[in-house]
Amino acid sequence: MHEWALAEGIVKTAEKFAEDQGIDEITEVKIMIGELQQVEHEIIEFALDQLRTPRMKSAKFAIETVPARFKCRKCSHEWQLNTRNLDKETGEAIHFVPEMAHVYITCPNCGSPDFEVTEGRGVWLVSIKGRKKE
Amino acid sequence: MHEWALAEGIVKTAEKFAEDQGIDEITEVKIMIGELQQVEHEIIEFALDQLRTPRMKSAKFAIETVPARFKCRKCSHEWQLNTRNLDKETGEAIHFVPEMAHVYITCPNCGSPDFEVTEGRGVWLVSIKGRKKE
Amino acid sequence: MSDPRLAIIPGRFDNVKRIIAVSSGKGGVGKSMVAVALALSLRARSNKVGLLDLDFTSPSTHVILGAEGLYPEEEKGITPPVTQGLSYMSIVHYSEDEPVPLRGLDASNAIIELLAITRWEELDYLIIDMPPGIGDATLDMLRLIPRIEFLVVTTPSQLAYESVRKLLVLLQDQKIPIIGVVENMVIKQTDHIKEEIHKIGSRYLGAIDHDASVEAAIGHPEKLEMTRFYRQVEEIGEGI
Amino acid sequence: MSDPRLAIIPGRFDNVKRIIAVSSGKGGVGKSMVAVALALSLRARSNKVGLLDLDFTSPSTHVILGAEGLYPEEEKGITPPVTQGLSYMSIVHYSEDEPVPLRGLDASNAIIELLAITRWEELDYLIIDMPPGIGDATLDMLRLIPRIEFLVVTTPSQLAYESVRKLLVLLQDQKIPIIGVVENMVIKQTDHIKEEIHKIGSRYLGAIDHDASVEAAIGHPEKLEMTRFYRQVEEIGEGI
Ligand SMILES: Nc1ncnc2c1ncn2[C@@H]1O[C@H](COP(=O)(O)OP(=O)(O)O)[C@@H](O)[C@H]1O
Ligand SMILES: Nc1ncnc2c1ncn2[C@@H]1O[C@H](COP(=O)(O)OP(=O)(O)O)[C@@H](O)[C@H]1O
Ligand SMILES: [Mg+2]
Ligand SMILES: [Mg+2]
Ligand SMILES: [Mg+2]
Ligand SMILES: [Mg+2]
Ligand code: NI
Ligand code: NI
Ligand SMILES: [Zn+2]
Ligand SMILES: [Zn+2]
Repeated sequence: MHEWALAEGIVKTAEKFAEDQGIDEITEVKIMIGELQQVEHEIIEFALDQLRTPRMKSAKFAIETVPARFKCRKCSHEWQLNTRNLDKETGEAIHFVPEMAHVYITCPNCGSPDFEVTEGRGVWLVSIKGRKKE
Repeated sequence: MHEWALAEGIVKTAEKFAEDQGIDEITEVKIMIGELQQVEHEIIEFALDQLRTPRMKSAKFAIETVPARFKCRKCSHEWQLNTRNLDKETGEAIHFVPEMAHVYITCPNCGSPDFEVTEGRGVWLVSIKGRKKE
Repeated sequence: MSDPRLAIIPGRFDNVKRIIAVSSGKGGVGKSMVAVALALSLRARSNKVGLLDLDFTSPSTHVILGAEGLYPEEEKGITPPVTQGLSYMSIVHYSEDEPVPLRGLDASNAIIELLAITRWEELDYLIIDMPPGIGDATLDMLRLIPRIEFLVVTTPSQLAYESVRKLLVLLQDQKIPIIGVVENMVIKQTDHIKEEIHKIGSRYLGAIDHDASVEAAIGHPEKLEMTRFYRQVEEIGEGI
Repeated sequence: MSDPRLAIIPGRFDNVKRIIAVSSGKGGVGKSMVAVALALSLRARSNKVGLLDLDFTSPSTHVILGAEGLYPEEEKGITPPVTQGLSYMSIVHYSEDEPVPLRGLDASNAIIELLAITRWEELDYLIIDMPPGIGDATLDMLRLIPRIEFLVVTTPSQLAYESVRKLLVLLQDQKIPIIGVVENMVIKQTDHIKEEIHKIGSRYLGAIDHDASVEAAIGHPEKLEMTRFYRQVEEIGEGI
């Protein structure tokens, strides 16, 4: 479960943001998970739950999965990828290092490995909501 | 006047776009010039005027200069640059190859050359307007 | 928003008969030395030759050529300065001898800018000295220069060949013309690399001996032309 | 939107006493050979040592180590597999022997991902094998790893030193600790490079002879440990 490491990043970033902004209680943390990396909602949610700081003890983690979209730099073709169709080894490599997509995937139109992952890469902190004590 | 080369790119791109979209007469071409590269309005306008294709013979070239903005990748500091303050040689190098900014300019906060030009780089075709003959 | 530079790049090579990227998966195998010697020797046989250094963060060809203080002329774009009879473009025309700390994104942008504004005269050959590895410069050549051909340099070392093999596989997969592979800095001739090259279906262009006299010729093209190294590159150049 | 990986990277090195990037402006000067020999020799003197290969488009350390089929374990992140007593991370754990065509932007993203998820155990030294040039990997080390130190490799060649000089100037300007410069593949000892290094105020760590026996030791660490090359690197390692 390397998702734990990513969850640590989210908790740490949210905590720091709250501190900087003087937020005493975090009520919601919005997170985007890129589908390319095939991180399961449940696993990341479990990790986040375990890693809660006092400031976020009642926070809701709103997790959204964003489909993986690609755009070829050579022929401009755009496509979407169903990561379920990747073979196991490839899927695993991309699970740990999404850029391995350039090793195993090519543009379905022109065959180039030179494409951009326009959406659906990585794990991002989108926003946090919270309150200040008066 | 290497601006001529950039103007060629604009005319060629506008022409191709019009052709693809079936536009018979181009009425306006909107262009953005990044201040970093210190390209003069008048020079680029002159070149564009000389390079007009029949399809754009009465087109207006709307040119906007966008100030150069930077963001440091190391310390996140953001700043704006008055390119008039660059010494002549440095200004010239950046005039031809804007990335030479990383050779001659560093972050005013932390001294790093590792910054992003967030705005005001290069010459871009923003949009074109036109009509189709009936 | 659309980048107007991309539309004009292909046309910039209309006057150029052949465009040859001297490349390698590996650094330090002699790409720059081979690129310069190849350019000079093709020029010596009455060809019109250009040389373009795309190794922006570690440019070398200007050191080999002993070329200093060159500056392109500005005329409906920029015209490469001429040195040793070569039309010569390098980022050092603008960076002088300062460090050039560029991320790939910026190096790619700078490559696109140079390709878009440089007006090559009529050329029989444009030789491109590439950076090592399979990064932005290589990928940009594959997408931007339709007629590009690769001349790949390796050494006899297993370490070099392992990286070169990966480059060859990539180029083959992408159906990019590979002129062949040069084995440089050979100390004791064996058929090992030749066999490996043939095994993956590429062409072995020949071996170039390790030549200790090369070092003293750096910065002095007239000396370089007297070396065995130069003669061997010249011979390979005849076969391409 | 904020990249949560950046917040955890510094903490990933809390257990690591020294972080040493083996670097050079130039390719093919022996960075990877030196990095591996340095890591092995520090390990042999009872240090806990990690080795991280950041030359993603042309990785070499796995070839030198003869390490194949290694795979990190997944446990609150990933744990580097151990080979030859070294905690060892390389992109080849995931790319196997396929070409890795990565633009700098993607290489940088992959570096950030690896740094964020890799949990190094307690280490006395983490040795990082860097790609050549001054690109994404180097700039990422400067911005992400607060305690990084550079060990710079050159050869006696003017061509290598010219690129190395630029790297040294950049590191000095950025106030990054430079352990010093190693002169590798020396055939005939001269003081030329030493003097140049001293001139720009850096430390000359020593010369390593060109050693023809090194090639046969690639892939066989037990053979590598018997070479003069290894002993010379070991000695330099004692002085850092
Ligand atoms: N055939 C050769 N004999 C001896 N030295 C060589 C030979 N070819 C290249 N060199 C030297 O090897 C080093 C690397 O060459 P270079 O052309 O800079 O490689 P690259 O461009 O692949 O990094 C330089 O010091 C160069 O002088
Ligand atoms: N001291 C040395 N003597 C002989 N060959 C060497 C020596 N150091 C490195 N080499 C060889 O030089 C080549 C480049 O070494 P490598 O470590 O891959 O360089 P880099 O990582 O800088 O690209 C390899 O073939 C390697 O075996
Ligand atoms: Mg496989
Ligand atoms: Mg100057
Ligand atoms: Mg070179
Ligand atoms: Mg290496
Ligand atoms: Ni996982
Ligand atoms: Ni100009
Ligand atoms: Zn495509
Ligand atoms: Zn800064």
